[in-house]
Amino acid sequence: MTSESFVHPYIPNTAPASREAMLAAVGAESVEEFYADVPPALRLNRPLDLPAPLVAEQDLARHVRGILASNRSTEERLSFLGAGTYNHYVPAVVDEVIRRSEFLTAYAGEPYEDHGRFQALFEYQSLMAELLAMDVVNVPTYDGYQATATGLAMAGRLTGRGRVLLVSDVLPEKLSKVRDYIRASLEIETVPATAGIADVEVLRTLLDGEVAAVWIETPSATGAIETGMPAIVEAAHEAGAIVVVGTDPIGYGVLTPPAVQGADIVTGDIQSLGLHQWFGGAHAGFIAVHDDPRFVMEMPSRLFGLESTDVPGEYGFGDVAYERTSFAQREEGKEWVGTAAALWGIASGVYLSLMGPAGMAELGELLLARTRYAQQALAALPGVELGDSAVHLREFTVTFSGIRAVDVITALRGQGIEPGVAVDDHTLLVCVTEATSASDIDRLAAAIAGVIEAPTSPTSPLTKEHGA
Amino acid sequence: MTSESFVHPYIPNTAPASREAMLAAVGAESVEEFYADVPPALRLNRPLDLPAPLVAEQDLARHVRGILASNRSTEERLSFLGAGTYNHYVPAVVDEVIRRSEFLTAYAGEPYEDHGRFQALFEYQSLMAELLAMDVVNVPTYDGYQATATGLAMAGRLTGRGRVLLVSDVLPEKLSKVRDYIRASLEIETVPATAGIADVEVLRTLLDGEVAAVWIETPSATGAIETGMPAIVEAAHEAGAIVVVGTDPIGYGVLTPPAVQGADIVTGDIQSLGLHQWFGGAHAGFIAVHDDPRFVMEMPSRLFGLESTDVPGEYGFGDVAYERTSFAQREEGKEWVGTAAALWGIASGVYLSLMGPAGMAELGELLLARTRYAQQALAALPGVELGDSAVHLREFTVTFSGIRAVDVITALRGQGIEPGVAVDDHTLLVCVTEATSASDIDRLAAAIAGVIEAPTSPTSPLTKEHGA
Amino acid sequence: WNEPIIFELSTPGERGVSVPAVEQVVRDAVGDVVSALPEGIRRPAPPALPEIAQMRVLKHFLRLSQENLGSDLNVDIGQGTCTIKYSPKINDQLIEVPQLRALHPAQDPADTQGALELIWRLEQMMAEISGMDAVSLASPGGSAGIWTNIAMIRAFHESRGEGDQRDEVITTIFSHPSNAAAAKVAGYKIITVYPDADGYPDLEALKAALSERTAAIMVTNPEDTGIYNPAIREWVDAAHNVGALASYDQANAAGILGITRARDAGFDVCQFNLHKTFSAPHGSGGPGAAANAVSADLAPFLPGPRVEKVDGRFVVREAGELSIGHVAPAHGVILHVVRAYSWIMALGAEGLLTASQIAVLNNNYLLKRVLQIPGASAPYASGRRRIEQVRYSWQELFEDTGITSEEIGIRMADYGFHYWTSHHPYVVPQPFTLEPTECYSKTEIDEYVAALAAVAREAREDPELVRSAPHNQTVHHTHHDDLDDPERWAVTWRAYRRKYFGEVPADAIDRPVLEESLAS
Amino acid sequence: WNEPIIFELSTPGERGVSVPAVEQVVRDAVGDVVSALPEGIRRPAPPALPEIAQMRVLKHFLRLSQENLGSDLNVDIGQGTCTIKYSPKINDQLIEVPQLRALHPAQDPADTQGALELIWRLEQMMAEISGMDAVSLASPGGSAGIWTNIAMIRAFHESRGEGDQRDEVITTIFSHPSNAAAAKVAGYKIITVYPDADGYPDLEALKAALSERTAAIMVTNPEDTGIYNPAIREWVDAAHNVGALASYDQANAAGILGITRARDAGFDVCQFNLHKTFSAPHGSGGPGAAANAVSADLAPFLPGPRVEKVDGRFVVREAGELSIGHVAPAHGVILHVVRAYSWIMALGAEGLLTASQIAVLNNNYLLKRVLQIPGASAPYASGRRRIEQVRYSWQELFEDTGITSEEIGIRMADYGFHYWTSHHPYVVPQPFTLEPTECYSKTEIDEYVAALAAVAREAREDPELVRSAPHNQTVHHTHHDDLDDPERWAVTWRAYRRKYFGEVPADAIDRPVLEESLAS
Repeated sequence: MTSESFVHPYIPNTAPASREAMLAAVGAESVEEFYADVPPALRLNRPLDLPAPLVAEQDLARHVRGILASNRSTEERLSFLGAGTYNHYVPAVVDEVIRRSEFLTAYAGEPYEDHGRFQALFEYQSLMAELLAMDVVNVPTYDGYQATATGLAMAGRLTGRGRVLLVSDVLPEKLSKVRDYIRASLEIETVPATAGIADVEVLRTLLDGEVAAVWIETPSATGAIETGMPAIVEAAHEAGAIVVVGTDPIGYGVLTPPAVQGADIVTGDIQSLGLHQWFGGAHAGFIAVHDDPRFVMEMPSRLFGLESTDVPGEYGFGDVAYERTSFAQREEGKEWVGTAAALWGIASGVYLSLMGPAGMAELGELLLARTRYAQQALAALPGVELGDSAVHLREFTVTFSGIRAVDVITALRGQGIEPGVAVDDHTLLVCVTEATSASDIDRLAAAIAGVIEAPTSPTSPLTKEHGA
Repeated sequence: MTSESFVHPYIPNTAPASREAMLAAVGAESVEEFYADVPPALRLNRPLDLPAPLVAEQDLARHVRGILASNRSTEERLSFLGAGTYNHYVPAVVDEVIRRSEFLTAYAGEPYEDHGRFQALFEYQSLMAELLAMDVVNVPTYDGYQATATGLAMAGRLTGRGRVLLVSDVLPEKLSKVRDYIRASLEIETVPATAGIADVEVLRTLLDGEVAAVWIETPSATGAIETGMPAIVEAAHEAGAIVVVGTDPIGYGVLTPPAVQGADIVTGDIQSLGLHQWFGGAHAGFIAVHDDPRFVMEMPSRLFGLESTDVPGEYGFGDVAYERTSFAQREEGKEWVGTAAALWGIASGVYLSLMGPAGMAELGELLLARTRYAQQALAALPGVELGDSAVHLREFTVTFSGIRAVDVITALRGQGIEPGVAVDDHTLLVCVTEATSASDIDRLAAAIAGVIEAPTSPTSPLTKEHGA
Repeated sequence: WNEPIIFELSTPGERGVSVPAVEQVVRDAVGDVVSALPEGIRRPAPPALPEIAQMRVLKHFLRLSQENLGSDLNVDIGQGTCTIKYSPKINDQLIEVPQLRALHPAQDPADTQGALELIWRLEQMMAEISGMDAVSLASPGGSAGIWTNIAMIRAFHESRGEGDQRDEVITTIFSHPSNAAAAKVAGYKIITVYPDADGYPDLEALKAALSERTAAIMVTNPEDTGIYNPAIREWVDAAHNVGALASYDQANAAGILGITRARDAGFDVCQFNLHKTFSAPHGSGGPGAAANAVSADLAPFLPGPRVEKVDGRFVVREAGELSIGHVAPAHGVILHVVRAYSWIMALGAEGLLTASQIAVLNNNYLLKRVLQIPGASAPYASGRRRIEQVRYSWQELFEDTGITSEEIGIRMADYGFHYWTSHHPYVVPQPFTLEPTECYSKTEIDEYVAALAAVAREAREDPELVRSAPHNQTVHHTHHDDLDDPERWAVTWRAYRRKYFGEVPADAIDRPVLEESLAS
Repeated sequence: WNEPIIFELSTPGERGVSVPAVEQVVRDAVGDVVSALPEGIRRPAPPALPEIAQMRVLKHFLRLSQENLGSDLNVDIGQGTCTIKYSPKINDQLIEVPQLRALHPAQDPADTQGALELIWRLEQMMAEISGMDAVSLASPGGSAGIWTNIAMIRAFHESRGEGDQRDEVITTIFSHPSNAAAAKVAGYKIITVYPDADGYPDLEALKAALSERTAAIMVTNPEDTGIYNPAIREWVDAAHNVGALASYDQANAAGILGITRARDAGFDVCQFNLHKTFSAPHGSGGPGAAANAVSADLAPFLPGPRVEKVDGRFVVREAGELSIGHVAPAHGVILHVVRAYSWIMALGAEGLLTASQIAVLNNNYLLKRVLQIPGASAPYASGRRRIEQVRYSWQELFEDTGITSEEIGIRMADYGFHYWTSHHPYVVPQPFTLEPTECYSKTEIDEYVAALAAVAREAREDPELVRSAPHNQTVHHTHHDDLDDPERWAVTWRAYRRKYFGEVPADAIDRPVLEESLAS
């Protein structure tokens, strides 16, 4: 037992009198008795080798803040970084709601004492459902990686087939996760994109009775919007394959949602909808399906549903089809479910409630317009070409003919600009959001122009032709 | 009327349909009708000349954060600044409680729906009462300036006399406020302090039947603790004068509170008890008296009291002796009362609840010890003397024999240190708290030593003698 | 919850937060400083604060918070005269940065340029909004701002040698009581003008009261009735005619921003409440903040310190000799300065005007709806429009049922609403004052009126139900008698334990009695 | 409150937040991008989201929050197996800075040194706490961490050519179900070992199940019964003897930190839950975070990216060829990394040990008290001590009264407490699981037990009162039948409006049916 004098604010019963009273009540000489089942050979019997503690809160705060102070955030840098984590504005009300103790520290209360949590998550599901034009949305899973992996696994279970045809560019990290997650039952084959989007002709040649799912990413890893979805859906369905879409819902104020274009399972990440960047640590995944019990019963996540109560007109909430889950069925349940990302679902619900139809429509237009503006501004530079001719939302690639992408990045970092993510030697993935204004984009273009000019001849810039 | 298209998130009824429906309901053509009583000659009839608005929250946030980014806080500087605003640590729980919407946006609700606010402020009063060893403490007034001014005004009303004898060093800004506030009825005469504390002998010679109050500041403006209070009290009471103390309660975990030494009215500021520095903008004042109705009935502030309810054993709360106040009596009430600083009272209540007896005792000892340590460290420097020989808590002065205080300040600011406040040409007021560690104090001493050496001879420091 | 008093949660030995230990190097240098304290200065035992672990302290105050109705959770229309607006959450977040929170007023101004700039900018804005020449943001509340007004007026007259001569201040009964009370503290005799039969401020009564002894008129406009004084210019002129100053309490300005300005009506000085009209939150009753705006003649009397812009940098200057000095520490309530600035910037000129117009539209809509409730009336200015609020009366309902306005207000709490009951002086019988501001939607106003109508109906059909309210609040009907009896009032837990249980605190002392001087 | 569903608050034309307009320079350059969208890509009408002004949105969600019981407001002893600790508020404040919130994982590592350092430091700490050689913090939840465990195990065996041979995983019935479920997704057959008569994991049963087909044992210890497997070393050795790996679900580690370590018992891999054992808040059900700790043999299989310290700087490396790859975006849930780091730093080695000891003391005290309630029992290991929790049974009370454990749990809510009712599989009849952790005081434990005892008494004296609960909650007894019937379940508002009111959304579509493939 540690010393009697160790009294800690987090541990009430370190108060010596309380400790003694409890030991007396249970008739134990010391806490050691409670560890009778831990064999002596397994006992550590020495203090853990950890840094000296900072018990006074002010010392702890100074220490941690001191470490964090060495970070320079995207508020201090002009950032065009995306690639799965996006710098969208988070309204203050969103943060206000999710930092409430009642939501932040709740967990698995019953529908009675946790009515508010159930309703908030039901509302999240419902708001997402409107954005996606689908009737069933889950309580969030971990992230868009997990959501798409599960969407494909659902397709595998629904069809009993073993092939997945991936027709879009996907983030390598996402592909890594998805592939490893589903490889016990499904093999992913890649159908290379052409001009940024799916090659439907090639797809048709690969479809057969063993294809469980066609996997579309839109916007793709390069920000390209899949404009051929109806044809893909038709071909897939003809082969009995399920169309699984991975997406970011940020554009659906102006863009037609996949469900309306025929997609069967729509998955993705909601970090864009009210979550800060958090170093890539605040993601949540959604899985949306039509209200078809065959699909619903394959979802592993919890689903909160509206129900009646003893009082007419009153809304109650509870778990829909709980017996699907691994909580109930262990390995016989659908995949597995655990503590995932409910708080981020509440955040996105607040976000969509604030944005409303007009906000989402205006934001979608702003993103489309600025993306196009940035494409034009960069493509106008000598030695810079757009990666493809697709319609892009938020992200796009440019290729440099005379310089390496990493050199552009290094040079611009020296000016406080993060110009984007290098996807290969000469290709840069650039992201614009509502946080990057037209003048920010102009600054980016000017800075890249400076880099391009430097290594050749600073007085005679190259001339070039480029398409609009 | 402004344009129909001006829809603002803060103003729900800018929604055109709502606006029209309401105009129709009241039978008005336009909002102009409601201003019929405002004469045309007084109408502005042009837009206010204000900066272009930033309606999108993200634009506003970027703008304001941009301005604030030019500040460098005391987290980035090593600060020994006090002089009325102190850098004490504020536990996270304090901020958590006072930023709750329920407290932050409440106002003047009734004891029923605002039971929690009444109880929290009753508890603040009660916790302060223990710290001060007095039975009556008010809902906070604006700040310590106002509290002491009112304390003296109460003494004037209680005695019907016109003289106030100030026996301590007081902050010039505070004296300015107090003097102007009470000068319609009370004149302040200063009895110069000796060795930092009251000169009781001189005081005795000045006391007579016209003295309403003897005003003691402890810790004084230089941080000196008044050790002669019993003698002052005895002399004052003998003359029928009331002893009014202005104080900072931070030390009363280890120091005897003024009431126990005989003070009649104890006033002061609670910024030290759980409030951040906030550029000097987060102060609140307390006025404490014994439970003597003559004193209580002279208090202008609200007093929340505990009362019974229809349910035996249940606590209710309400305003004690409300009819005293200017709310009730206008100019016949006691001075005046308005929206002052209730939230800061709640903050201090949380602070004292967290600190408890042990925390306040340990903090008091830490402050005393570090103050003494800093005195020793600075007085050890050549050409530096302590301002006086009194016992000091948190603040003390040093005098420089060969250099101006402002030059020390300028030089140390260049090193990221705020060494204190210049109180005259050669005197510096230095403040240490739990935020300034021993090594911080060492750094201060070394930096001052460097300045002292520089103007004379960098290779041959002056030798000096000084008392402990 | 039935949450205990914090002292009841104490368990000996528990700690809520830890304090750093005295460093060994310090202890070695200074020894035992506590034992070394002079005789009588060392407290014999620590104060009898409770001992509670951190989570339980947090839980206690979170539970208390839930027993409270902030305007964020309520439809706070009933807080008439108080201008309960939406305090945007972004503004709270903007201030919650070390760059403000951990700023000290004595720091190098080079390190506080951002704070000084925001003060300067808001002063410029308030000058434009008021039409005045100079502004101070130093006053830490609305009534504090009124005090600053009268302190400046007093200094002004004294500077002209008229300090002794001018010893009267005139106000109106529907102006905020702090105007009368603050002027009284400043040494003035108070003359209160009552309205004419129509509820309008009585110009003839004013003229009768004015004289060379008048230091100032101090009026609110629109008054707490929501009536704008159409002769306000004549009031100011009449005051000026006798050499008096005119002070404008702009606490009720929420309906007239961008419509009409204090200086345009001739006022010499005015104050706005940043925590009402400019959206800063009310904080359970403060902190507040005021902007004092004055004409050029009064500018030298403004409190210090002053922020000035010199060559693009912001500098702090002590106020000049004529200044009334400091009215509070430092520069005033910087938190509210930033909030008010941010609110104005979010709206702009068109937005401020729209906010005023919608506040007035909401109020007149509410007036229409309330007057449809049998038993409710709006005395004065009958059939006319109001600005941003109305003082109503339940006199008719009271005569019919015996139910008072206060009882109705308490019963409203059972519907999740309330109105506050302090409407001193009770010139309007059975009063209640409603102010919807621009921040509540038509739906919310309708909800509020529906509850009012329901309670009025209950008063007629089941008066005991109303009289015995509240029925579903945290606490039950309280016994206010306890609070006015010195033998029974208990302002603190220790007083309660002493009076009701005879527990004498360890640090209780016998106080020397001052009978002689107090008897006078 | 009886707060409406958010869609019911919509008023056409209201706005909750404004979006910046497209700059004129952009519009001039790109034209109307929306109209220019290709055929079929432009959404015909905006989504049918509600239109609500900002304050009303805020109010809605604040009211919902108040209809919720976070552990900050509750005595959350009833959330057994979930380790509800105090999540210190300072830790929440430490993360709420732009230096974390606005950090992007692809930034120049020179700009993210602070974040990388905290990851690195916590990995070091978790290595010491587990005794393991390498740690990854990438897994975004406890079950996700279990998945990472089995994914690494699978990769390990594949790397040795035994991937096909080893197709079975063994777990115990009182281990968390995600161990079985995740292994199943990874392609394994699951063998579940039941306890012996005394409730201890049955070593003989394990040995019977082990073979060269076994890939791993995946066990929790102590199990959800609070019983520590005294033969855990023998379990691990037995697994190793057949070439299988041993995976330790440390979800129940809150009573053994500093007492015994995973590696000391021979385990190859384990995971801790940062949101339980290390105090990060549960967030209404996530985000969570796990620390996966492994032996040197398994280190090459850890997910990427990896943070390494090189010459005093922190660098990010992609994981090597053997790695299972990425299990989530970037570095995992940095918020919880900082919180867990801060919590450990606030306690230190002595504090962690004390936290474990007090958690165990609290639990055994609670056990003593609960067993004094007639009708309550603690099956298994009778008369012995438990570690940090106990799975109890109301079987005796049920037999006496017909009242189920679920009914008692719901009635507890009327006392301001609850316990959760998911204790699949129902091996223990009428189960309830209590875990007091180190964060509740004796007084709070006593309050909880008193409520339990009161409800048990009610079950005997007034069973209908219990059966018809809840009686004073936000919502009344709900009809769970709705939720299991595809014709009646309503997972979204649009589904509800469609099913119950026949409202077909404007953007509803007829979905092509996939009968052929789905029929299979």
